[in-house]
Amino acid sequence: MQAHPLAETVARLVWFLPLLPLIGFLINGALSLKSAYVAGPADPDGHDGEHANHGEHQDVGGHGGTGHDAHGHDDHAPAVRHKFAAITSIVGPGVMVLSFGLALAIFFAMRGAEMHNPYINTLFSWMPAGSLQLNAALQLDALSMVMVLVITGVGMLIHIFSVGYMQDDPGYPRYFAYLNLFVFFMLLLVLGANYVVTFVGWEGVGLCSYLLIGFWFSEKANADAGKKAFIVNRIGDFGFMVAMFMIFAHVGSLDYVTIAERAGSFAPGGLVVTAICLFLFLGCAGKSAQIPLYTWLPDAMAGPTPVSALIHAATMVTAGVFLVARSSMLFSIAPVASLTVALTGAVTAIFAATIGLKQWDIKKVLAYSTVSQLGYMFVGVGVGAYTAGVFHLITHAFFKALLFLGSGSVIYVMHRAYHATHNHGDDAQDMRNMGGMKQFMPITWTLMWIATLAIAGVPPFSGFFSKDEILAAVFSRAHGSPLADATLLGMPGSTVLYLIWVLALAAALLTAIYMTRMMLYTFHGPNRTGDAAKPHLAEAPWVMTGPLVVLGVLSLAGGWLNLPKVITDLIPVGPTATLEHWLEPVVGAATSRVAGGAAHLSATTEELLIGTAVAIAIAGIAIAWTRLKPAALTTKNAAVPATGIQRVLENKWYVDEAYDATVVKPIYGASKGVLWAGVDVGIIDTMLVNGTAALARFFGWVGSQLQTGRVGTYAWLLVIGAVLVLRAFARAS
Amino acid sequence: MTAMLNSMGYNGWILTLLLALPLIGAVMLAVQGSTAGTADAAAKVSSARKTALLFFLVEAIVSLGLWWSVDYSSAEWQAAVTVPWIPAWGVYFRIGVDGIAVLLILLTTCLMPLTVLGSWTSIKEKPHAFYAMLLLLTTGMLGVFMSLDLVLFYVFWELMLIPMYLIIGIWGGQRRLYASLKFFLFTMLGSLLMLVAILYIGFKTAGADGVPVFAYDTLVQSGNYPGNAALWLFGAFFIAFAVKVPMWPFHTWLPDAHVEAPTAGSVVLASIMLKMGTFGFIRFALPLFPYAATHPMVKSTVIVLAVVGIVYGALVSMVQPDFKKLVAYSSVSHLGVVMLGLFAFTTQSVQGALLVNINHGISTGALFLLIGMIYERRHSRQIADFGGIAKVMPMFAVMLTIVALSSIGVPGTNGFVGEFLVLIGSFRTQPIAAVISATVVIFAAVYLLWALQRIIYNPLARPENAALKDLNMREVGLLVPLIIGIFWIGFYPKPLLDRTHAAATRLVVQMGGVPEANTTVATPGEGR
Amino acid sequence: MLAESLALSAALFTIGVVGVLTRRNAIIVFMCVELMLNAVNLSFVALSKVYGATGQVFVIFVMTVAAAEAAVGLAIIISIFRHKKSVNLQDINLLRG
Amino acid sequence: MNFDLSTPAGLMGALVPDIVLMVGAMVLMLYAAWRPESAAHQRNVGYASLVVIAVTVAAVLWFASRGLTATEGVIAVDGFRWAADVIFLLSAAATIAMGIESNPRDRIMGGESHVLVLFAAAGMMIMAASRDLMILFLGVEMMSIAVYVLAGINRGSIRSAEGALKYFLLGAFSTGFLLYGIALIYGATGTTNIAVVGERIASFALAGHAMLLIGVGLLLIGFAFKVAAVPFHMWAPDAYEGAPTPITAYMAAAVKAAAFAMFLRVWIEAFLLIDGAWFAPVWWVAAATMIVGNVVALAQRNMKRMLAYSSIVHGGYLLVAVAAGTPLGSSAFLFYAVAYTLATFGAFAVVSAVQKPGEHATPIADYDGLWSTRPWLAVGFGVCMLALLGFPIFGGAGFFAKWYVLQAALTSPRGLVPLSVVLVLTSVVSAGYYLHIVRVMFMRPRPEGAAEPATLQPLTRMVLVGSVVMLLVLGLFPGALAGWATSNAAITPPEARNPFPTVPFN
Repeated sequence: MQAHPLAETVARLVWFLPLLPLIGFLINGALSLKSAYVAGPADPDGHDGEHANHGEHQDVGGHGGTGHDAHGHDDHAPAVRHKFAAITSIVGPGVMVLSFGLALAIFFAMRGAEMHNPYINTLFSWMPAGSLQLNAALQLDALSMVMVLVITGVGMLIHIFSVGYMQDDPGYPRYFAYLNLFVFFMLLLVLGANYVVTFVGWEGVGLCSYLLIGFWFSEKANADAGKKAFIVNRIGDFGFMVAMFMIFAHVGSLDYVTIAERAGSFAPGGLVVTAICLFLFLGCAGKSAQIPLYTWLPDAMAGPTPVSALIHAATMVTAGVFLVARSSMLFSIAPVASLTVALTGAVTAIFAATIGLKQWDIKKVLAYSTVSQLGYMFVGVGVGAYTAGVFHLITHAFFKALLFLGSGSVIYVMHRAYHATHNHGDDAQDMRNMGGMKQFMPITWTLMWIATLAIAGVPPFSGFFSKDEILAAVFSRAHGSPLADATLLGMPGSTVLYLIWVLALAAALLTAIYMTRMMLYTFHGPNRTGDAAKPHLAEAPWVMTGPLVVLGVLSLAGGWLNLPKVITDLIPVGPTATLEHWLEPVVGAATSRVAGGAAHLSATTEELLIGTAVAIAIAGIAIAWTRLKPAALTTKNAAVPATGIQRVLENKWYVDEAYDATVVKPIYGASKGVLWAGVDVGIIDTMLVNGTAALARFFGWVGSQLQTGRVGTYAWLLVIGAVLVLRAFARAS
Repeated sequence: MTAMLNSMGYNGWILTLLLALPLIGAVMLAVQGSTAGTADAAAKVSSARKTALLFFLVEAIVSLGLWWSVDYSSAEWQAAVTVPWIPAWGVYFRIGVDGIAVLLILLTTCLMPLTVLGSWTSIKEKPHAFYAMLLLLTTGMLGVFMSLDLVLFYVFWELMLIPMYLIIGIWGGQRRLYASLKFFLFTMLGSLLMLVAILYIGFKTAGADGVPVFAYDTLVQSGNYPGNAALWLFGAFFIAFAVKVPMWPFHTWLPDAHVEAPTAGSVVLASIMLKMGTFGFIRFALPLFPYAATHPMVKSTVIVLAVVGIVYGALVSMVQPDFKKLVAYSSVSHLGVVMLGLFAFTTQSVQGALLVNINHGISTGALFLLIGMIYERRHSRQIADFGGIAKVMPMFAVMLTIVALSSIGVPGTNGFVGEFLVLIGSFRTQPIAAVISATVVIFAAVYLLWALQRIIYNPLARPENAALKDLNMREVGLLVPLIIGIFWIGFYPKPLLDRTHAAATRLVVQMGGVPEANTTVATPGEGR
Repeated sequence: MLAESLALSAALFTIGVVGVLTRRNAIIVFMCVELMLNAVNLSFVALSKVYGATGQVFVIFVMTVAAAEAAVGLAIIISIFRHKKSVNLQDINLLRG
Repeated sequence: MNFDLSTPAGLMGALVPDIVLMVGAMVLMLYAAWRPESAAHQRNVGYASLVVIAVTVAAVLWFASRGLTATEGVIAVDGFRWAADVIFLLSAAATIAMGIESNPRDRIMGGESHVLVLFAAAGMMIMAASRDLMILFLGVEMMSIAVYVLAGINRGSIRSAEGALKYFLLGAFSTGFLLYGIALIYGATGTTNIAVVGERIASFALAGHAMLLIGVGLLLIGFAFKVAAVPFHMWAPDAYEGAPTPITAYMAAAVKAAAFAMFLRVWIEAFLLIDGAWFAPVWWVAAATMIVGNVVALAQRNMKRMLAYSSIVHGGYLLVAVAAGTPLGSSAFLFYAVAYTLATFGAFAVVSAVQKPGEHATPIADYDGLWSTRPWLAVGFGVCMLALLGFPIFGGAGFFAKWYVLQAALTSPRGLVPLSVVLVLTSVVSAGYYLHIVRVMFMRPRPEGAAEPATLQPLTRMVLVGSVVMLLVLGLFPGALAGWATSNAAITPPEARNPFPTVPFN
């Protein structure tokens, strides 16, 4: 075969994309270890050299310093910059800048090149075992390119933001080490040329999120959150693995390209492919926090805010969506599975939105909104609108990153204020302690509003376009598509799709409401910080605000990436469906396969749909604006406990508690009580093993008792034996 | 490299040398010990450990040549030696290796120096005897991996027993007497039944002269035993090996032995001795009795036991208060994976099983070494006694985290590669078992991360922990090779897989499976 | 004639056995043993009527041996008596278990 | 044909080694009685006895090396006999060597103790040689009477006397059964010549003959008593515990070996054809012996009693070889006897070293932490224990001994696989007490104020070192011993009619 058009371009350096962050990780990791490690005495047991050397530790993990999100840390530790701060500040974001630059270069190379099939860059043979030939190979195509751009781009911004946000943290190099490592794995995930390389990234990002959530690990809560995230993700990964097993068993390969070629061998809608897709989706549900595996994401807010922005909003959590898009060749021939994906997404969207309504911790609000928005994306990819899903993924990356970073600088400011006034009682993240921040940080306020309108789906902000496209797709698929013909849980596909559509709209309404609520409580109304702290409130430094501005622009203009035809017909503002064309070679076939005979929506219908969506968004904002009274809000400490449904929502429908009671506790109890104490110690060890030994010893005792020492006994036994022997012989005669 | 080694006739003498060196070392230590009568304790310790380390290092270095000198694709035994021992009884000193054996031998030779370093300061009583025992043990273990004569194999098999018994019983913890005897009796019960079986087949294949035959190859070729006999014989071998593996429900000696043994003992036990069991299956039980091994009843039983072991071991280790016990039960789980892979009889699963063998050796060995390090500082293995020590022992925390991740099987570490191959291979023949076993990825994360959190994370509550010192240079140094191994196998397992492919394929074929050549699936759009 | 004498010797032998089992005095027990030996002698003698001299020779041997045994046995019993001032086998049970 | 046993001269010639020993013993007996008792005197007698043994051994070896044969007759002239003789004589030598040093401590000043060992040895040689039930009876009694006395030789100790009494009474009792058995066999076959008995069973088809079978049964009972097989073993622990330590070793090793030598010869030469009758009883007795012996040994807290039960157990293992009833069985016996004798004497040498002077008790607790005070003593004892356990390398020849017995069992035409399984399973039980000793010596701390065991005296040390080294060497290179055992296994009269029906492996 002739060389691939990209083979001779800069694209052959694609492996530098992940390599750069990896280098960053190694450097920063080395620095943080070097600063922390003090060699122990030669003989650890010997009681020599009692010199205490703990004070010298630079990063001893999460104690002291300015762990903004870490509640109740001690503030008396002087805010001293890490001795390697300078190097880290250059290396950490630096590698991201380079990586982003390379990504752009490759992107333009691709724009130039005429490519029909993805460019595979095989690094080395990884796991050769018989017919299973796994290569460490990277796959460059439209989809992975888009993801790379988002990851490196947004990632770069967030790295820069972190320089300011984490500046005083004793774990500064460690933080950037983890962050770089995360980017490395994330790029591996999206660039992988087969499921296993993707899986490496998949688990790797999970690992990094574990490390970063538990970054201030001296807080049990943080460590718990990290562990929870990893374990819940592992439940998903179990599904992912099983899916891989099945694919290999039936296709004989795990390379995307090969699978795409051989996907025809599956019976469309057949049991096997459906099972594969459902198992895959289990993995996605874990990674992308969908019902039933979403519970880890809100807890994940225990990590530093930039982490929440990068990992738990912009990139990692969207991996599930990416995976479905990546596996479109399979999902598109498994309608039932696709419907399941979409329905789960819709339900998650509405469910998370309800919880978002009553959260007070600003980050928790955003967390649930993220869950909800991810649900939206799954609705998109579920109904086979892969472009729409990815589109929403991108816009969401912009505005949700913006929201998180914005909230981050708010928290930062709040915290700075509390820190200056030695106030440890109050929670720097609780909206009830904020209020009226717009007067102190107008830039942030503006940018946050942009993001809010975007997420609420108000034109012309980016979110509007992506969300609308998804809704339109759902609506259009409801007739004549294979999905409509399939049945899920006894319901005809079309019914399910309409249901999904309704749920999605409802979710949109709630989204508008809780986002407005957040803005009101945070930025509007009177300030509740307390008079002592007030003078210390001011805009965050530019190293933090700068990235916000960039993201603001993106959230505002992101929609131009994929303007729907109906809009461009009305007002020719830009190119039509750019993204759709871009992704066409990757997901085009699958999309049309799912769309099947579904009639394309008429312009009027579409305009109607758009109208509804916008109306709902506006309505939501209006409701919140009119019904909520920031002025009436009291500070957290003064707040009265909520009651009724509000209480239920504040406690997130008690899902965590339910899981704990139905899954965690039973398994633990059974393992301890039944398996260990019962089977292992009780039956096997005590009864069988030691029992046998005891029995032997008992018989020994009996035997030695027979040895009475009296000749009479001995003679008797002798004679009895003799009789027995003689009987045996007599028998023989 | 290969050429250079061949020019030295390396393959001719290496195996014998590997067996002899430790013996010489043991004798030297015995002499040292009895002559150094009056020297003060410290001097004794240092002299003993230096000698031991020297011998182990030499052993490790000379053994490395096997990596290149052996032709892994050949069906012949490599570096083979045959010397008559008791010809009248058909017993010969027959040794030789294949890819599987070489990897395990290298694992052994490379791990032993680390165990010496791991005991560097912790063994203060009777150091000479201790290290002599370690050396004897090494000969025994290497012998098992090399022997191609069933009697020789049995002798080496038992040879391991006494040193380990003494190591646990003399230098062990509080309940060492119970643990050591339990270990001994479990193993002996199995091995004596195996002895009967060995004799039986030896005489069954005896020639006209009535001299029994114990040559491995001959027995494998002429291995046609009447159905029931085959089942009984396999049963005898099975118990011997299942106890060593250990398979559920023959595992209960393991937690006790591990917990009571000194660090070096635990490391050797977990990293190498447990491999004896699986190796026994690969080398002897399966090829000798293919009929029995592939008998549906037998196969399903083993698979079920393996799966039970996997899940059960994970669940039970989750609730262990003692870190060493936790790791011990996790071994039950991991070795269950190996057994599953072996009895799935596919190229991937068998190669994966062999890899898990090695991985478990590295990861669990490292875990025990780390436990030994904090035990030396804190004199406790109770997880509850720790917490937040990442603050005072950052290096320790990093090492423990890496090792734990490899044991969990996070991609990029060795643990993933092995488990993945086993499971994906097993799924092809044993889908249900594979799916159930795949839950190990969840449970492993649960028990290890939870333990990790309670040890190195969480608040640094206890004052005695706040005074802990971080690892010293020796400890870091002895961990580094293991860490390297973890990532090397994680990122580039190809060399190992290439070395086991031929042997694994042979086994699969013997078990009536289809051989799979290393054939790449053509990937269109390939960039070069 | 042969059958009767064999039966008699069997009877005597049994009596000897029963004696050994029932009596408690070392001397008497030993005498019962002697009785058994002589019972056997009786069968030898009886049988030698059929097969010739061998049996009778055997009897001579047995008597000799029995005498030697008696000598040793009595000596042992005496040495026990020295220690315990009793030859009741019920009292002689220091060694047991 | 070197000896014509029908002529007195030929008979004498064939008995030269035995006669040498007996004459020497008689002379020494006079010499012993000639001087008043004293430590020095008993030592001199002891050395003299060693000399006599040396001479006898020389004679035996000379005969053996000549590969002499004889006509059919009352005694056998074959390798088996010579091989067995060597074992008896060496154990006798070891016993005397240990006795010379331990007797003074036990206040046994009579030189006759050594002489009696010689007489017993003579009896054993007769037993191994006899090919006529009459001679056999003589040999048994000659040995037994001497050993009765030896058991009670420590006149100062009531325990010694008690043990002797029990041994004597029950021994005489069992002699009754043995003798009655001989009588009935004589009655059934009309001969006391073992070979002829065998021939007549074959030619007159006596397989189902009640009198014969009852006779064989009684004979079996007599033999089972001598080898201390369950349930005829009850005397053994008491007698062993009561006797002076060297004598215990002698009883455990030589007496048992002699009994088995005779057992095998009679069984193979005379009763191979009626194995249908005796196989089941022997099987059961063997199984019972292995099980009961091992299990009861677990309960022992006294070293000598523990070793007594262990010797019972090994009798059980050897019964398996008897049950095999093949040349492999008898060669297995020879090999086993050597290994077992070495291990036993090694063990008892240590016991006599650790035993507190003048004290009778030998509690296992005395061995606590022996390793920390007397490392090499502990190591030696450990080797003996592992040898008795049948452990390879560390246990030396013990492993191959057991291995050889298993060989015999598995190749036997009578299908002894189940019995072999019983054997190995009970061996696992035996690990329970053998390893307990190892553990006591190596893993327990030496209790404070525990008396330092006396340093080994030269002869005892020689016995200990000798047997341990032999064990280990034979454990690494058993080939020679195995060859010796095989070549001397065949218990065949001259003009060989092969008594073993060659049966293909089942």
